[in-house]
Amino acid sequence: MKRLVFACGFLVLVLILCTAFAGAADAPTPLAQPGVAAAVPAESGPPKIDTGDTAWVLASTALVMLMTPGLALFYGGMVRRKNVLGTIMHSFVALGIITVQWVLFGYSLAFGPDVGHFIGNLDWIGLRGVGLDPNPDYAATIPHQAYMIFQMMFAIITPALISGAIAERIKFSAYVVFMTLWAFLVYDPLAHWVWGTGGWLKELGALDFAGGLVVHISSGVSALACALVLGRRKGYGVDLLAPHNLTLTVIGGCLLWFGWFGFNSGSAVASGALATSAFIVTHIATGTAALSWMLTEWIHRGKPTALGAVSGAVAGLVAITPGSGFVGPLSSMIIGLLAGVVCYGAVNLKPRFGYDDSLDVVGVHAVGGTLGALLTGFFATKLINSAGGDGLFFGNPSQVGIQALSIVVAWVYSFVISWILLKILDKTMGLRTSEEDESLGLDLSQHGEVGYTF
Amino acid sequence: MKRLVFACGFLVLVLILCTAFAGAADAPTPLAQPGVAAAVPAESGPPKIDTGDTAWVLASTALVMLMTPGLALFYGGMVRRKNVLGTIMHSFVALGIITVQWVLFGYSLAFGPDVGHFIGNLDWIGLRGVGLDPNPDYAATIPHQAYMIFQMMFAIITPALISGAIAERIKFSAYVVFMTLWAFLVYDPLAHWVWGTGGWLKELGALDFAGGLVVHISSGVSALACALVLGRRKGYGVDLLAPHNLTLTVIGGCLLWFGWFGFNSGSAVASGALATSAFIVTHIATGTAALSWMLTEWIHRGKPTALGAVSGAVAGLVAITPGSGFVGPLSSMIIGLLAGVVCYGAVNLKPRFGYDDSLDVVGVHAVGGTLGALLTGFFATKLINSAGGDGLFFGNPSQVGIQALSIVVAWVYSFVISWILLKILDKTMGLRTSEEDESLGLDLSQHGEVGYTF
Amino acid sequence: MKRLVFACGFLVLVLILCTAFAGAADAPTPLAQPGVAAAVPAESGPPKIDTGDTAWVLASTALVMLMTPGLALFYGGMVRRKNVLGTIMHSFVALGIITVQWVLFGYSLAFGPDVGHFIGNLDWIGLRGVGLDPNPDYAATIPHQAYMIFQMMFAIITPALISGAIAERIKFSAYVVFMTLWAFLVYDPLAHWVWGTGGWLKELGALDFAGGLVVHISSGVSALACALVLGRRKGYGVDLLAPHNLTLTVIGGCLLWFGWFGFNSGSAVASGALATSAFIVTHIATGTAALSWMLTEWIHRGKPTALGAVSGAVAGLVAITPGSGFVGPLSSMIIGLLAGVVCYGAVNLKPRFGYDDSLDVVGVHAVGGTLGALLTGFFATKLINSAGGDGLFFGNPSQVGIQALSIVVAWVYSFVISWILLKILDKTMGLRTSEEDESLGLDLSQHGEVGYTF
Amino acid sequence: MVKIEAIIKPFRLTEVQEALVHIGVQGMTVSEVKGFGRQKGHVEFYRGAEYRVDFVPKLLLMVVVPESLAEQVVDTIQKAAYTGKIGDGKIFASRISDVMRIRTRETGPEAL
Amino acid sequence: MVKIEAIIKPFRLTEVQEALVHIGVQGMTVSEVKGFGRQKGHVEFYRGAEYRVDFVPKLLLMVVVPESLAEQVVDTIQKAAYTGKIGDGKIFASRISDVMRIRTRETGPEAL
Amino acid sequence: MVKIEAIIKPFRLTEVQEALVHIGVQGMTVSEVKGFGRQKGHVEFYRGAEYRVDFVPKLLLMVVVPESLAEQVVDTIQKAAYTGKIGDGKIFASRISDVMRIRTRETGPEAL
Ligand SMILES: Nc1ncnc2c1ncn2[C@@H]1O[C@H](COP(=O)(O)OP(=O)(O)O)[C@@H](O)[C@H]1O
Ligand SMILES: Nc1ncnc2c1ncn2[C@@H]1O[C@H](COP(=O)(O)OP(=O)(O)O)[C@@H](O)[C@H]1O
Ligand SMILES: Nc1ncnc2c1ncn2[C@@H]1O[C@H](COP(=O)(O)OP(=O)(O)O)[C@@H](O)[C@H]1O
Repeated sequence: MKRLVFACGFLVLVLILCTAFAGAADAPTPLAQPGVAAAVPAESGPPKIDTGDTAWVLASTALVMLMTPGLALFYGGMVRRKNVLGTIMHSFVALGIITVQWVLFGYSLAFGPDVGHFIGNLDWIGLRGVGLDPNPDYAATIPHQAYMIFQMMFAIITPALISGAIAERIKFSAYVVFMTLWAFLVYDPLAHWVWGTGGWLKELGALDFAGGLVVHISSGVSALACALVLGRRKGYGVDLLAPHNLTLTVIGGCLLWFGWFGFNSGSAVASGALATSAFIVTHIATGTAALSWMLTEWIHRGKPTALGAVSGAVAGLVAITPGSGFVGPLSSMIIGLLAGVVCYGAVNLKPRFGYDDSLDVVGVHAVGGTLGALLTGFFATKLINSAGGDGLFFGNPSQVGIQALSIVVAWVYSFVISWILLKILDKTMGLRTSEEDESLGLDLSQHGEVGYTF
Repeated sequence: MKRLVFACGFLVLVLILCTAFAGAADAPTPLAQPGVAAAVPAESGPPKIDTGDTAWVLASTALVMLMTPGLALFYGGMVRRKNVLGTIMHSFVALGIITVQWVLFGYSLAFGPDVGHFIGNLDWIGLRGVGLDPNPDYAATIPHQAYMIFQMMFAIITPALISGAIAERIKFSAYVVFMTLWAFLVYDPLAHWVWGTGGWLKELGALDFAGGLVVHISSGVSALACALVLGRRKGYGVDLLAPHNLTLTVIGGCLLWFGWFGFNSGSAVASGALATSAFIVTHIATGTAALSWMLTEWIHRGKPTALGAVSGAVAGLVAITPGSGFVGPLSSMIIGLLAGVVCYGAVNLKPRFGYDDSLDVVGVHAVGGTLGALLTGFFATKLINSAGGDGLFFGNPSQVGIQALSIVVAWVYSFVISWILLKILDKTMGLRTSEEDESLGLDLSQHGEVGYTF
Repeated sequence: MKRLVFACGFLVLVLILCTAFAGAADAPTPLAQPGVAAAVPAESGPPKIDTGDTAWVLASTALVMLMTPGLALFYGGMVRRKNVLGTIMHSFVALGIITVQWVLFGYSLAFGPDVGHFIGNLDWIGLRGVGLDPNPDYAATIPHQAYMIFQMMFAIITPALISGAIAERIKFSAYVVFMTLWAFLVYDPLAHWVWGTGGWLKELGALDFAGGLVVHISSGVSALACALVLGRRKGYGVDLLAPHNLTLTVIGGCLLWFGWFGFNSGSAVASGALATSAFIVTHIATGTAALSWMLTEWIHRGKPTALGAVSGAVAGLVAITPGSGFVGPLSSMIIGLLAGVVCYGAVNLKPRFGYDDSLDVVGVHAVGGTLGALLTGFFATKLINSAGGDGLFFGNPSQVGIQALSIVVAWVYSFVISWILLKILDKTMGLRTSEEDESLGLDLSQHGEVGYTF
Repeated sequence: MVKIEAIIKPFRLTEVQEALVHIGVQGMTVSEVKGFGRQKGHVEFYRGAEYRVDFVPKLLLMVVVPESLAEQVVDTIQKAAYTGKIGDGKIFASRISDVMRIRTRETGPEAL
Repeated sequence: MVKIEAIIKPFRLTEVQEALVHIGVQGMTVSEVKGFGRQKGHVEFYRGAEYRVDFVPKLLLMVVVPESLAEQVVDTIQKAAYTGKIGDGKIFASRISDVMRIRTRETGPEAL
Repeated sequence: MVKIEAIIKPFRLTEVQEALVHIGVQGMTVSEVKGFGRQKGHVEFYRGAEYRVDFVPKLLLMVVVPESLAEQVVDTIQKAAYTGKIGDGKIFASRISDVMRIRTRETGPEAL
């Protein structure tokens, strides 16, 4: 306990120093006018596809696609051996379900022509009208379909993230239904509010470059609802519920890191200065957070773990996501530093609350996403992205308020809808496997196969 | 059985509905003139390298390279523990052998100046004359060497695909010889016919954007020959020949999916609209096929498996490959839907035929490739690729005939040559390991090492 | 023994033949003027960011990032089960430590304004002045920050490479301190000499496209110092110190190969002809080296191993690195061929010397890097890169001298500094774990966790 | 001395171990085994193939105790391993003629 | 009762199990072991290093049966496990003094 | 004949095996087990959770030898497995009533 206090005190100090430094140092960075501005060529005429921009967005899309399998492995390694395939399936199936949902309805609901600032209409269902010419509302220099598929990958990984909270005990059929409905009811509206043309949070000025609100808060908070509604795993607090294969978790974690370059930097939907800036802050925050989680753990428990270092990296990735197109390198270092410490703390406090968020989706994604979205309100600067906004440290305190408001909105909306949805499913089809199936493991009981036959 | 019939009936229905929809929906997609047309700049003068196009082709090449290790893991996980390294080597060694073969001879034979519409000549052996200026015959905006190396990766993975049929029982030395000769006798000619300037199938108008004929039918059908000539594994039908490590298979399957974006989208040999279109149909077909295999299995057997979902994804990737540069998003969804069902069916019928195609190369690649090549004849449209062709649903029924003919040609040619080659090798050096070596496992008997020392 | 002699004899023969061929064949390759020349647009005015170039450099950066986790797995699979996480951490922690070090100090020391041809000054600490406009000294068409982060990935993987020599016995705390100091004392100066504007080896004309001296010799030679200072593992030469999970090693090795495309081709810091050339020679050398190691082993020991094939690939990647932007495809084939044979030999001679370089960093990186740096002096040609130089086979024998000199400098400098550093750490904090901790394994003793709970 | 070998369901180990420690047993050895018996196995699917797996995972517990304690140990294991469902396992007892502690060369009951 | 322990080649398990079931044995327990004996091991190579591995994978089958059945069981195992090549394994028989079925507390032969 | 079962520390296997071969033992069987005893286990951390693991990895060596050799074998194992630290393990000896070599149907000592 003493150690924890010490650690925290130490870090607050570091924070203060860094903050001062950051304000000073990031400012003079010589900057072109990158971002959306740069993406719209000065010359008039119809928007033209840029091969470099398209190359980067396609590469980014492939990278983001890889994150979902990465997540499957990251989570898969952390459960017990008998649940490894079931857990992998929780992520993998999103690649099937959401791909179809997105093409048929999701993209239209999230990004289609606005209805009352709340949702997209159905003009674009089945990708009608979503062609190969650019849609300058979203990205002026790449085919509209490229933007659509890039966004699809976000829609895929988000519900998969939730699955860490329901690991080792959910019925596969219930999970599939939950995911499908969740995409319609939570993800698509939220994405519209924040990113869709006409979305009300966007118009309010909420800054969420690559998905702190839309991806991490939505999934992390829904995970909380899941953990509460589902209840704890059999043997929680008694048996050894240790990860069965941390090498798998490391592989998955690294694919996440790798893919996240596409997630954040690709969110510039163009190559060039803004993509570069998002890329470097992503990496800096991540490396720093891996280190800071590891060091906090070292101080607090006496040993730095590999799982901790990888978890720290993920926490850093989560925390930098909302601000990745708005903050400078030293700011990102501070965000990473805090992400490692704060998420470590959150994960360690979990046992006090008693819910079984098996793979710490709340501690990492809800907390990390909230932290990142909030810090964006402090560290954002138009020097990095003229189409973005300034944060408190760059003279605009109101941004903190806007960020806080959108965080609250995202929390409340995600929690309430998820909770209702889960309750209904629980009453109707039942969420949990039978006790027997749970102790047999998801692999055999839900899928009729085993991970390893050594 | 009843369930199977039901499942099929249901899917035929879905198909019909979708088809109608697809014809209607994909058409109005607003389209630039992408593809080859776009790749040749209007201004005259020598062709100029485009940095964006080159970036995408290089990235794609790296992605396709990764597919071969991906395949190694995909297959490696499905065999028994004692054969894991041997099986990995079957793919990995292709990276060595075919790299050398391609540089010294293969590229010249496949893409070099035409000899009688049948084969390339030897002008380009050792890459003589294959320089850094573009070769407008193949790709006008990237260095000729970039095209060469992109194509090399296809030549590498194709023979590796075959190895699934001979798993757990082939002599490594025989395999190495087989692969080398197969590259000369089957792959290089076939690639020339379909893709080489002057190739007779190309001139006939066969559509094969990224290798349904050249890659999947050739390997899948050769795999059939292998399974027939080699005979079954010891213990087939008696022992538990279950996959030893499905997490490895999942990792491999996901790397395949990831890499396949390069395979199909990179086949535009440029960045931009056509690459984008190929990218999205690839993803849509794959996600849909993963889902449809899983659902068919769920209906048919009562449980959806992880191996099934991943296999479905691979089936979808295979099936969309030939049409990836020619069809629209909803068409690709139908192709994926069918791929999942049809390949699932094919794999389930295997036991009736009695040959031991250990890892289902025939059911996935021969069947999936054939399905895809045929459906290209239905769904292709010049709205997507003006340099391509129209299929039956877009008013050109003759394309189906051309596709059917090229499929037959690819089947017959691959089967006959492979079968003769295998018979000769069997008589001379012997194809199979001794019984003792087979029961010891390939890892120890062929390579003197073991996969795991837990 | 006889076999070894035979094998070597045979290869010398092959070499001579190939050399003749290479000189003849690579020359007439039709060539634009690629490379740095092409990167500086003819028109005057401030340097402009090229989207294609930036896309390729960002993609390359992501690829190089992935190499460090790849290395973690590559090494992790080769140790005993009880050390797998500890070994993974040796690489992974570099992503944290060096990221922070590089942003705060490293980049400035290595690439900042020159001080006496020896080191960069502190102008750029905390990335002050490292903005989004291009820095034409290093890369005229991409944001300066893109160049900075690309270089960061090199600084990260280099110290991680060393960890193969100290596997299974180093104290984590000592390792962390060593890595941090090594970055300041060895990597940053060496990078400045070879790549920094004003660096003395650069001005001397040393050719090191992607890091034969800076990355592989520096790490490989420091690894030698580590092995000598640390002493052998308990049980060395007695117990079965066999790899515990070669599938992990294969995964890692393949990620290395994949990522290395970014390492070498990205070192063109632009897309286009030079990047393409570097890409293809990288692949050709690697495939050839995988094959040549495997064949040498087959001849020498009677069996080709998977570990051998993957090791050969890594040896090839190492050897082509320094010359990757300077040599042609056939030359790269010869470099690969030699790399496989020579590194195989080096690894096999290790037991004679008695030091325990556990995972063969010396045999692969020091020897392979030296071989590659030397051969660059033979095979380099301005036909490939007008901004490079000609080697002996292209009429400039003095290049061999320059290369030899820089090799000696890199060896001596790396060895001496590392050795002193290690000795000091050994005396002060102690380098090795206790005997008990070593036999318990690093995972439990240093990190309090285990890799697998099967 | 008596060697007691108990085949139990894996998830009962903690209970059994604690119960044994509670009655004074100081050591035991466990191995992972596969059991065949009345308890049914399961079916696995891999693409087209369907496999019946008859063996189910069990733990084999081995405890050597002085004659005097044997009955109580059997009783304790039975109680702690009991779930009432098929497959709970068996307990076998057999005679051990000699014991030696490697560290001390002690023999007989004090070696346990 | 008699405990029969048989060390067999792994790939003979199915035959042995079926043969035992055929003569009325209702339960058995199997563990994976490594055997050292006349059968040679193998050599493994890892880069420069060469390791002799003397232990070969075997299965250890344990079946407890009433005295009356013991001989037949030994005979059945021997026949089913037989390949005629070195390393076929051994069968050991020893006395068990007590058996208990955990689920029912039955003891003696009916507990098997 | 006598069955000698020894629980030893894993890293002593080579020594024990060599020592046994040296005194003429021709076969043995080894399995990986987990031991609970005086030797403490360890603690593992996984994010917020802390687990005490009481079982430590051990090897269980089984050697069946003729009565005459039993004492020497026990002695040899003890010497070779000895490190002097807690957790060195135990050696148990018990009687075997019958042995059969599967390959030859030989029984008794010559079957070993
Ligand atoms: N005759 C036997 N010899 C050895 N082990 C046995 C025997 N019978 C049962 N077992 C072991 O006991 C376990 C439980 O037996 P089973 O018949 O499934 O249920 P129950 O213990 O309830 O009768 C089996 O899985 C097997 O490991
Ligand atoms: N004395 C022994 N005690 C215990 N196990 C033995 C003994 N001798 C042999 N074994 C086991 O029996 C197996 C087969 O013995 P081996 O000597 O290789 O062939 P065979 O059974 O044909 O004589 C060995 O691998 C080992 O597991
Ligand atoms: N009564 C027992 N029955 C069976 N195995 C035992 C018994 N006591 C100890 N063991 C085994 O012996 C090992 C060593 O015992 P331990 O008490 O730790 O140290 P020591 O052998 O030095 O007394 C244990 O890990 C366990 O496997």
